[in-house]
Amino acid sequence: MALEAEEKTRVRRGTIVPMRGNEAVAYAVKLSRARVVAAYPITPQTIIVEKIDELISKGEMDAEMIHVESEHSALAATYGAAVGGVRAFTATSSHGLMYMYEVLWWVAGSRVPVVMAVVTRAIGAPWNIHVEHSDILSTRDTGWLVAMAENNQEALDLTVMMFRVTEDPRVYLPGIVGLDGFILSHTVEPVEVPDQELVDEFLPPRRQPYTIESGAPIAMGNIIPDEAFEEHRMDMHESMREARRVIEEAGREYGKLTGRDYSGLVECYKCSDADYLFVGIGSWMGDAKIAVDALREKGLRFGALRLRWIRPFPWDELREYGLEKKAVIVLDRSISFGYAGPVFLEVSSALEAKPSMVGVLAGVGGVDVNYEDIVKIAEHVVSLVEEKGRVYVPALWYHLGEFYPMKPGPLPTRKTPRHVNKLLEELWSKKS
Amino acid sequence: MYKLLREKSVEIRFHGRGGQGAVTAATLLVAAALNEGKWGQAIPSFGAERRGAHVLAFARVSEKPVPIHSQVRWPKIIVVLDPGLLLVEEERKRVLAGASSDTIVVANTPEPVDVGGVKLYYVDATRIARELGLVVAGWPVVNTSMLGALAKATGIVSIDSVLNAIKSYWPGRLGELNAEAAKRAYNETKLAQAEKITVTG
Amino acid sequence: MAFNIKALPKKNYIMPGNAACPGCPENIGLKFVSMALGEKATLVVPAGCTSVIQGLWPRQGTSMPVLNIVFAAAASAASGLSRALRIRGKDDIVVVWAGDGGTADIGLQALSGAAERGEDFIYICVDNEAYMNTGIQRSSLTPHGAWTTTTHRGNPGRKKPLPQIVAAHRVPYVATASIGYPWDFISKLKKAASIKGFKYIHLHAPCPVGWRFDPGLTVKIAQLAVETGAWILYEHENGKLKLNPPSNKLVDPSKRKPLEEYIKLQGRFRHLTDRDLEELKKEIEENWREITAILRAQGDL
Amino acid sequence: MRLSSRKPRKSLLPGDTALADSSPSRKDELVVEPGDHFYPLSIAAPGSMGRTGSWRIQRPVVDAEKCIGCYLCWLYCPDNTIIMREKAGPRGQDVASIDYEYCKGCGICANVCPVNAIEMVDESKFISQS
Repeated sequence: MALEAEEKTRVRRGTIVPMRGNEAVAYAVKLSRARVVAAYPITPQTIIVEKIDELISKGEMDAEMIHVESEHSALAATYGAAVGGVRAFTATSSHGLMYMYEVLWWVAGSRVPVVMAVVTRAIGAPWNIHVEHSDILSTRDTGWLVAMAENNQEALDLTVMMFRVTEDPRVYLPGIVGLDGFILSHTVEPVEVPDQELVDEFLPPRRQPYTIESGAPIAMGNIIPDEAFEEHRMDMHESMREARRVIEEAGREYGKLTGRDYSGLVECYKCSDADYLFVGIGSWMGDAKIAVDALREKGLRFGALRLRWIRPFPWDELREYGLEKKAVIVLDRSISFGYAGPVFLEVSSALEAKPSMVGVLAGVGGVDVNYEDIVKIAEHVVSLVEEKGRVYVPALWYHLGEFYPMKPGPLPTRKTPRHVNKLLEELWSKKS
Repeated sequence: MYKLLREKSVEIRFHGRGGQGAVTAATLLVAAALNEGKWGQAIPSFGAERRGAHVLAFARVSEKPVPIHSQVRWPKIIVVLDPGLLLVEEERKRVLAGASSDTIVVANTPEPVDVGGVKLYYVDATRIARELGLVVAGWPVVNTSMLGALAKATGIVSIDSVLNAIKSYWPGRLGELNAEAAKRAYNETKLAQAEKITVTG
Repeated sequence: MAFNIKALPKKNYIMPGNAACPGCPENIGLKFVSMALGEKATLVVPAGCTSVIQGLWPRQGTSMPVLNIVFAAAASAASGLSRALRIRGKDDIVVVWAGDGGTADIGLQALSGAAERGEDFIYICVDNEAYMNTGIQRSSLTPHGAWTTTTHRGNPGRKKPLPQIVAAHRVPYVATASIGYPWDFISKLKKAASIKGFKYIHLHAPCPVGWRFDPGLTVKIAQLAVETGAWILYEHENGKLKLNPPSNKLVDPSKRKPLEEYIKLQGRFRHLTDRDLEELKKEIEENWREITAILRAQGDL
Repeated sequence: MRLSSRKPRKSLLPGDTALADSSPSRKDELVVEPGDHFYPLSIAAPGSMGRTGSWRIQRPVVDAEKCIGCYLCWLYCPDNTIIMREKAGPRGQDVASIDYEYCKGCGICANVCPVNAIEMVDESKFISQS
């Protein structure tokens, strides 16, 4: 009890500020004392870059901004700065992330800590600037830690935490903090901004395994024998697994300082006693919590398990909460075409498909999904399970209030308008 | 939390035209709510934001935080920044979408207009903005006036909180002017008499 | 400038037994870089021959720190690295060592960005006039008529004027150099190191494997390129152009050795038609005309 | 519609100067701590591609009598396999010698030698001799 009281007194409240998710990330970067920021603007990430530049211009942040000409260069410059021995940050979305994809691998393989924010957005064609998780989930295999915020507070807290976790000698891998485009990036909500002293206490001076600078004739990344390459990959894998312990420690300590505990790789909302479980990532899992309460009022014992971390993967937590459920509903905001949502594939393998499992695809390209929609999804799955017993449905689209199994049967997709087709036919017949 | 959402939270939808400051209005509302120890959230316009286009913003004010980020589909309060949005049938439909019998519309209009039987509070915010010289690039900026009207009509935040939020958002003369607009609108906001309204299907 | 070979540092900056082909011009060039800049040089190397030349982990074949990086990102990684080192109060000379592909083609965007921002490092394009690392495919710096494995009938295009393109960014220092003229290259490196901002040196580097000549002739062919006027040694310092010896004496075409002396030693030009040879000569003549026009405008000719 | 309100709390808007950090930034400390991992790092060392002397087809042989110690071969050798031995020549001049363990036999030294003191000899000759 005495210890608890002592811990409580350590909690130091910050300043509550209404701000957009992107601003929350910018303040986190400032509080983390990043010294180099290199980024290329892309909707909906832009505000992060603008805000950081504003903070630097006003003299509130001691950092240099490198105004690079592309995302490829943004991550490369951020990486160069990190290798040179300073805390460095970048941010992007969608096509920007696709453009820097090869650099992601290079950074992770070199084991130098770098932090990046990914403001999730659909990838074209056609153009769509709204939320989808295809971009962030494509980083899954690159060797970066990947965390996903549910709200703006978490976007700030996870960014500060990410610097600490990535710079821990047990980890030394780069990290991505994801936040949903517009839904968080542009939404204003109260965010408690911790004091600088608190962050300084939480985040030790920068640590990294080596630097590239004069006086040390080492080469990073020259050709390596195949066997050594494989061992290098094995070591990255071990470090990623080790990262979960580091996250738990850092999250607990952050909780002691701020009152906001992030020791869990997942956030569990009423999932212990639940018969049914929602699993998913990102902001809509907040709506899923409301849906859980609404469903419980109707006598259906639901719970919601949000994966706060995608890498390292919360295998143990998923199994602890998910294995014994009647059914697990995985909400996916992106699809691996022809199969299922990426989160479903991950969760399904962890649960060995023991419970009934339904992968629901929804909200792709910014389509609004709220708690009522999630209640509808739940009721549909419950009736499915009651009717058929154990089910395994990798991909069930929920689109504008209706359900569409991927097979059999037609999907409600629009076709090319007739006048466009006609024009195409005309052009084609002229050619031939 | 579902109970909290239904009973202790208010969902608000702002309708304006690009450039009128609907998003800023929603943001200031959050600051005002926070000022009173409440929780608030402002979600900006979804879609291409172009000057003059019909723009939506959403806000939630709640006694305690609500973990929700979806759009507002069933608003308890609808704030209309541009009178024209209630005159064109197609736009009026969008404004009133999801409204129920206990919804309140707070509109910028010199005279009461037909809002399909929903309770209407109105104020001539355009006139107030012009009188105070709150005109940017030829456009009267009515968002702060409408916050004053919102405070009067619904009481979800006090006029003092609105004024504080405005003054800290724009320190100096601009803040004073906008605060004056909010105050005037607060005083001039009227409840439309029921008999004046023609209820349509 | 008097050049005393014996005064050069004796330290082995290039490690014997690295993975360069016999007679490799890149090894020669790297050796001069380290002789000129000593312990302060920190290399950033994009994909290319030098990625391989370093040899196999856990050893590396140069005595300089090397940050290897993906193909298109040398100039941007160097931007970040040099900023960080400056922030930390270090006086390292960050040097990008990139091939013609990494510079003129896939890396051009990052190069242009870094030049425009005025990043503080030296960018060296080691130009062996084709993608040698992947097996002699054409690049935009392959000269007209040259055979490569993707231009079997000779390169139809002509060499991209890269030093001029970089100079158009109004950077403080742009120079050309050749591995056949170490005194010139070393003094240019030293000058570049003394200037703050973005410096660019375009180093001509004949490749025995890709150009099809005897590896013992690397230096000789490099010198012939300059003596015939095919490669011109000059520097742009703060917008002012200056020819360097021996190119300064070759403004008069009659002072130049015949181009054929340079061409005939290289298998890549074996099938050159008379028309192609004329085209190549025209291209070289245009380069000279451009330079002399600038010199005249400056009042230096 | 009226919501109950609790005690007012200090709140600010984005950009409010009260959020500005007035404390001077910490020294730019950097802790280089390797930790226990496999980094793809290499150190400068001879023989990163093995004993490359075995690549040779021809061997440069220096005639110490002819060598004038001009250092040109040393300057141009791509592989730094020429070692200048100071004052070791018959006339007290510096003399070039070759590190055959690594020399790849490219022949540049023979070509740049102004006095033809280096001769390229077929390796097969040395095999038959030994």
